[in-house]
Amino acid sequence: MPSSVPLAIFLLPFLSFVIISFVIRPFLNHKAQLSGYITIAAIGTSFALSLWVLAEAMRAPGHVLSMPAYDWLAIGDTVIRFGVTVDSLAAVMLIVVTGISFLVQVYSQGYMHGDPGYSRYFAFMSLFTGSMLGLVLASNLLFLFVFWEGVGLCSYLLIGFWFHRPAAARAATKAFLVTRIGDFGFLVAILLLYSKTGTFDIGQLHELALAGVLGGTTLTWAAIGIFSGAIGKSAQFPLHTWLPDAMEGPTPVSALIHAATMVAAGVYLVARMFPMFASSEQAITTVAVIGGFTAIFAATMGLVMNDIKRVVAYSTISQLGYMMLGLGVVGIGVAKGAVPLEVGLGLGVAVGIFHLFTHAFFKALLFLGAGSVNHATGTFDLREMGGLRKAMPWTFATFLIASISLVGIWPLSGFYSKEGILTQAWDHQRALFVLALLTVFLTAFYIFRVVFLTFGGEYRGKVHAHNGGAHGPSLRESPLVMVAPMVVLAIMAGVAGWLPIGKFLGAEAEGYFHPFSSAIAWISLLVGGFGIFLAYALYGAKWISAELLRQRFAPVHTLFSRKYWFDELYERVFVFKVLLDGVFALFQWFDTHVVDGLVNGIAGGTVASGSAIRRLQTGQLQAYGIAIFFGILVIALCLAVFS
Amino acid sequence: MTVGLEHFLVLSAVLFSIGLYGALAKRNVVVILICIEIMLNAVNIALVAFSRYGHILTGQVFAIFIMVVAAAEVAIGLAIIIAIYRSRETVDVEKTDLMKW
Amino acid sequence: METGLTIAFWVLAVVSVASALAVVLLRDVFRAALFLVLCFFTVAGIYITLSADFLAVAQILIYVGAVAVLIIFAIMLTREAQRGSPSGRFRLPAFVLAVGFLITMVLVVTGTDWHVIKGIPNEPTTSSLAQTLFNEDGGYVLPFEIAAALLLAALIGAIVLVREK
Amino acid sequence: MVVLQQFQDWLANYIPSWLAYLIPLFVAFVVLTVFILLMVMVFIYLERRGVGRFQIRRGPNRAGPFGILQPVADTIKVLIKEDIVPTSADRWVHLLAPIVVFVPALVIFAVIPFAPTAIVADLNIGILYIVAISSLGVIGIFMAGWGSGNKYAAVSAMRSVAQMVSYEIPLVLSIAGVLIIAGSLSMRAIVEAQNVPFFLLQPLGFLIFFLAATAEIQRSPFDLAEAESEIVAGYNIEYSGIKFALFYLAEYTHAFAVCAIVTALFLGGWNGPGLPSAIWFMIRVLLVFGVLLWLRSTLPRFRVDQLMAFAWKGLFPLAVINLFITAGEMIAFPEFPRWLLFVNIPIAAILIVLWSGFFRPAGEAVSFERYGRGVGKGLALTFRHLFRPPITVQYPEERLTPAPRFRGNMLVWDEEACIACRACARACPVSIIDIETKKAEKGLTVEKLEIDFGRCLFCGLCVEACPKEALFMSRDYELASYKRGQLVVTKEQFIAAEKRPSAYGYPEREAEMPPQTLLAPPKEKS
Repeated sequence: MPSSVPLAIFLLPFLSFVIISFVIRPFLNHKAQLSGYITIAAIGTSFALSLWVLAEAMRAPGHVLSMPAYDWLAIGDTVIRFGVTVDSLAAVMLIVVTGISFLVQVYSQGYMHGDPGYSRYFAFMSLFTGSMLGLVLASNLLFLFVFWEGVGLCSYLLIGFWFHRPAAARAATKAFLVTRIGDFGFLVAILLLYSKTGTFDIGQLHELALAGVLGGTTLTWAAIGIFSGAIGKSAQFPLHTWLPDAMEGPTPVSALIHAATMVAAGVYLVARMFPMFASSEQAITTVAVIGGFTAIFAATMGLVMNDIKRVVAYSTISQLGYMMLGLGVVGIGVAKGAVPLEVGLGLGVAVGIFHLFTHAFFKALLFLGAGSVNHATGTFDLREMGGLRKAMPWTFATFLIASISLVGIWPLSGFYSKEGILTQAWDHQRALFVLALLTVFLTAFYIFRVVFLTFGGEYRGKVHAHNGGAHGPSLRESPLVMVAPMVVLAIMAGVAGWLPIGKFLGAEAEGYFHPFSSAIAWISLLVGGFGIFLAYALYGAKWISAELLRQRFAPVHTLFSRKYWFDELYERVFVFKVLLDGVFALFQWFDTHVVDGLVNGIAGGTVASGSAIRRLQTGQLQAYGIAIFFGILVIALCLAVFS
Repeated sequence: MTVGLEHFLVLSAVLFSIGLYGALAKRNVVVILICIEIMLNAVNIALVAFSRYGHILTGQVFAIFIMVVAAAEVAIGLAIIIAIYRSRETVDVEKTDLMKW
Repeated sequence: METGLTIAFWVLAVVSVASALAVVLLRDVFRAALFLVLCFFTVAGIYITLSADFLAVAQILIYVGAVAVLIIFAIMLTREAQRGSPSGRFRLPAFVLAVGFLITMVLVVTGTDWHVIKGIPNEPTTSSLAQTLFNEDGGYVLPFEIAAALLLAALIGAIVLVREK
Repeated sequence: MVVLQQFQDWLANYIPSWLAYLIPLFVAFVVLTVFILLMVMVFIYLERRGVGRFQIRRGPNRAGPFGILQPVADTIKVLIKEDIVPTSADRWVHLLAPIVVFVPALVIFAVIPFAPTAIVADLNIGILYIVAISSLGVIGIFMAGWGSGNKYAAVSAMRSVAQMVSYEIPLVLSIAGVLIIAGSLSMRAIVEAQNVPFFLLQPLGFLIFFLAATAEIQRSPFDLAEAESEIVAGYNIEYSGIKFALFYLAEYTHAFAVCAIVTALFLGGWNGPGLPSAIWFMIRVLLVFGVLLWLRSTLPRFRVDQLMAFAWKGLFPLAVINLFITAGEMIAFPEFPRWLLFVNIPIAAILIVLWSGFFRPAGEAVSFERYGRGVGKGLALTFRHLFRPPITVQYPEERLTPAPRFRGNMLVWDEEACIACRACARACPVSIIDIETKKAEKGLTVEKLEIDFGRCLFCGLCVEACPKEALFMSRDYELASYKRGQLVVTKEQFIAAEKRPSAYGYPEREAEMPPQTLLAPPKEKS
């Protein structure tokens, strides 16, 4: 395989961005549909190339393809090289990113049809996908960070795509700022690593970490710093607050963010740096604990949300927690020595990323389904839906498959990946296993609550079937461009678990990805089934009044529905009290008195001296000429006298 | 008395000084520009004289470049003068003194 | 031949200095410009006595044919010729300065021991000048191109400045 | 020039070397000047006769056989005219201007190679010298325009200077093509380089040079500076006498110079079999001048904006393209083989056709119908005229017979038929007929008749009013006198006058009239 192929994979979307931005938008804006086609062509080609890369990586020994690196920047003796890493992890991520992105772009053709910012949308989408692909392929922390920030920027642009809506603008800013807090830790960690090792190269860093050269507190802090970046990007507790608000963007954007690009970046980062994490027990324990806690924490909030996209969003946070948990528990095993290093490194990545892989399909599907529902009803509010299974059979079927897969019911894909995490948690950290199991129950409950409220029962909304014609929502199945990607995703969500992805990723250990190898699978199924049953009891058959339940547990419900008051905590306490009244007030005092005083003093002095000297500027050209030549004469005389 | 390098240099100096006086003392901008041209010519004489008595052509090359720059300077200078004349109806340097404090 | 050159030099020198003085001292701007033409012309003659034939022709072509014409155009367009060109308020300092410059330069010129190579340099200079300008290694090709760009810029700039809105 | 060199060497034995150098030069200058002035006279004669022939006129033919002494007569006339200096003129500038115009035109000839040995100074920068010197004339025109203290003169000077400066650029650029091929600036080397005349190798350059040079010397159709209808006569409006003669001379000297330069640069100079080289050169010069005459007598004058547009948008870009093409060909074929003429001529044709597409002289696209065929037809017509007998008559020996109903300049009065009714005097709208009558045996007779033809309208109302056939319009058309008073014709003069009545007012008499003679024979209807 030529070495240009991986480069082409991530450069094609950039090219598409450039073409749309600099050719289509300025000159061919009346043919906006071109930008959609260009984006689809670019990402489709990237997808095809990714398949090629995957095939090559499967054949290669150790699933690693060596790629040349190019000198990018030389500062003194330091040469920063730009290279790509193509190993099993990158190959799988490429498939996920390009595949999901491709389907989302196809879906967007329908969803964004007629939007005035059509070209802009696809330009950003191209940039978004390209940045994510660059992030996946980068072999060097510096470039990874560049693309990391690129992803952050695009998420800002896309969440705030409808920037004329105040809510969207606020959500975009919030997403940008919150993730920036994590990125700060990441940047500090990169600089820390560079100052200690003198390299940005990920491979070298891993070798140094595994060899013990890089260790102790430095390694722990560096790993935690990197993890803080991942916390921000992957919306882990306590920086999870931006993700639900990010629903303000167009739904396909949410699908892309949640399934393939933005939030996956955090998990990918931990997986990419896994050998480093596994070398520090404190760091990996942090990962596992935060992951586990986030999983259940987000799930509880998902229970009570009335907005279909928000439920799915909290589900994403929860599932991301799962992935972190999967990475973390294997890492704990490795750090404690319970799992041999050479097995553990592959296993950790396999557990985490396999779930990311399967999750990508069903989560994208859930969002596209939600978008499809919105397309028909014009709302995301669960209370105004119901009975849509008749109007939208395809959407219903695919959404159902995604939900079952999310819960982890055999034989759908979620089952396989989730079982791996649960098994590892049982093996290495029992307490976290309990949390995870509880989360399974909660997951089953909240997602089927959505299913029953949306598709079951009678329609409660205001939109009538076939009322709107071409414009406005009407209770109809979405167009083919929207349904077709959903069907494809549904198939993938069904069968993704059967693919030997885990093995390919490095879970070589015997007996691991065999379903039902222990009782845990049965327990998980049982718990999940109970959750579904409960949801049916409350919302499907209505044996128990949900309203009664809510009143009985009013404080808890309030707690959940107000999202544990985290937004208020951050806003009221942190932002207003600590920052505005404390630190910033101090800064302001310093600014007004010391800095401004200095500046004003200098300015005042300049003004005073200027007003004194300005009399010399007569505006008389010849006066200046005389001064110039007089100066020359004086210089010449000085030369004559002193030499 | 044969003519030597000094003669040409002194001639150059005289022309330069005349041009300098004119450039600093005259009030009409066009005349000032004319005087600057005289100064440039004086410099060219010196350069060509050096070229002649040093048997090296670099002086002439420089003179050519000075001519080119002088041509450009005159074109722009006169354009500016005409632009000023259009807006202020004068070409007197002592009256065009807006560029002060 | 030598005598001829000497006579030519003195004639040209006197005429050029006289015409330069006339430029500076005359009040009639148009006549000043005509004396400028004369000055340019004599300078071209001085170039010939300096064996710079190409430069002499270039001097006439550029200064007389272009610069002087432009200046006369400007004089006609500004219609200030009748008002003349009186001396300004800096007449005295300018005079002192010019005389100071003259004395300094003459002292320097006469006080320096110049290294003069005997003999008359090769004529014609056209082709050797061209070779100096454009020789393969380290000629003046880049300055030449820059000068061309400068001329173009000046041309466009002048048009833009003077064009009626 | 070998002769010059020998003369100088010989003189150097007797007098100081610098004098020995200058005196032969001076002699050569005088000889050359005389020759040029003679040639200019020839040119003036040719121009006057030639343009006449192109226009089927006779041209000057009275001073000497075929009028060849006409230039001499002109010269004498202009020399003895009064020299007028306007009061508003700047006297010195006014005086010097014709000299500044004339001298450069003269000194151009220092480097013109009339023959291999007949060059006053074969400067190695010859062509550059010509370009430089010819740019001096501009100053003279400025001086004339400004120094005359006349608005028309100033406007004309501005016009012609703008024109000359503009056309100098394509001129020099088209010369550059020749210089690339010849590889030298020396006029002699350029002529010697022409195995094939350069107008074949440089067809586009030749055309550009020819047109630009025509504009440089301000000949028709580029003679805006002296557009009589607009600015009276140009920058020399305030000149008369010998100063005007100098301008006039300078004009023809310039024309001669341009013809010589075209000959030297493009037409192969003195090269030619049989005849002496100088003769060959002069033949070519006269041919080029003939073409100038031909153009002058055919084409109308440019409008001022068209003139500038033609220089900057038409000739200048083409000259640049021509320079590029020539330089490229020189790089590709350093020998510049002859067969390139078969490349360059089509290239020139294509470029001209293509470029004319960008050019909108009168606000509309250039059409072949008007600017190709139209101009061609015009040129062909004037060329045919050259071989036709002149249609003008040798007046006053020959005269034209006017139309039968011609209303001539003097009335014919038949005193026998007149009944002194005074109807004519009453009919006259301007009351110029002064008639007094007295009683006779039968009716009335005319006592006094005076008609002031200085005020006559030639309306013919008096003839129409006459009840008898006593008053006729005349067939004469000469009405000139030294005093206005002589135009008042009295009764006696009427009686004494030769009676050549016209048929105006008497249709029945038309048949008796001699047939009208026409300048141009009527077109035969086919």
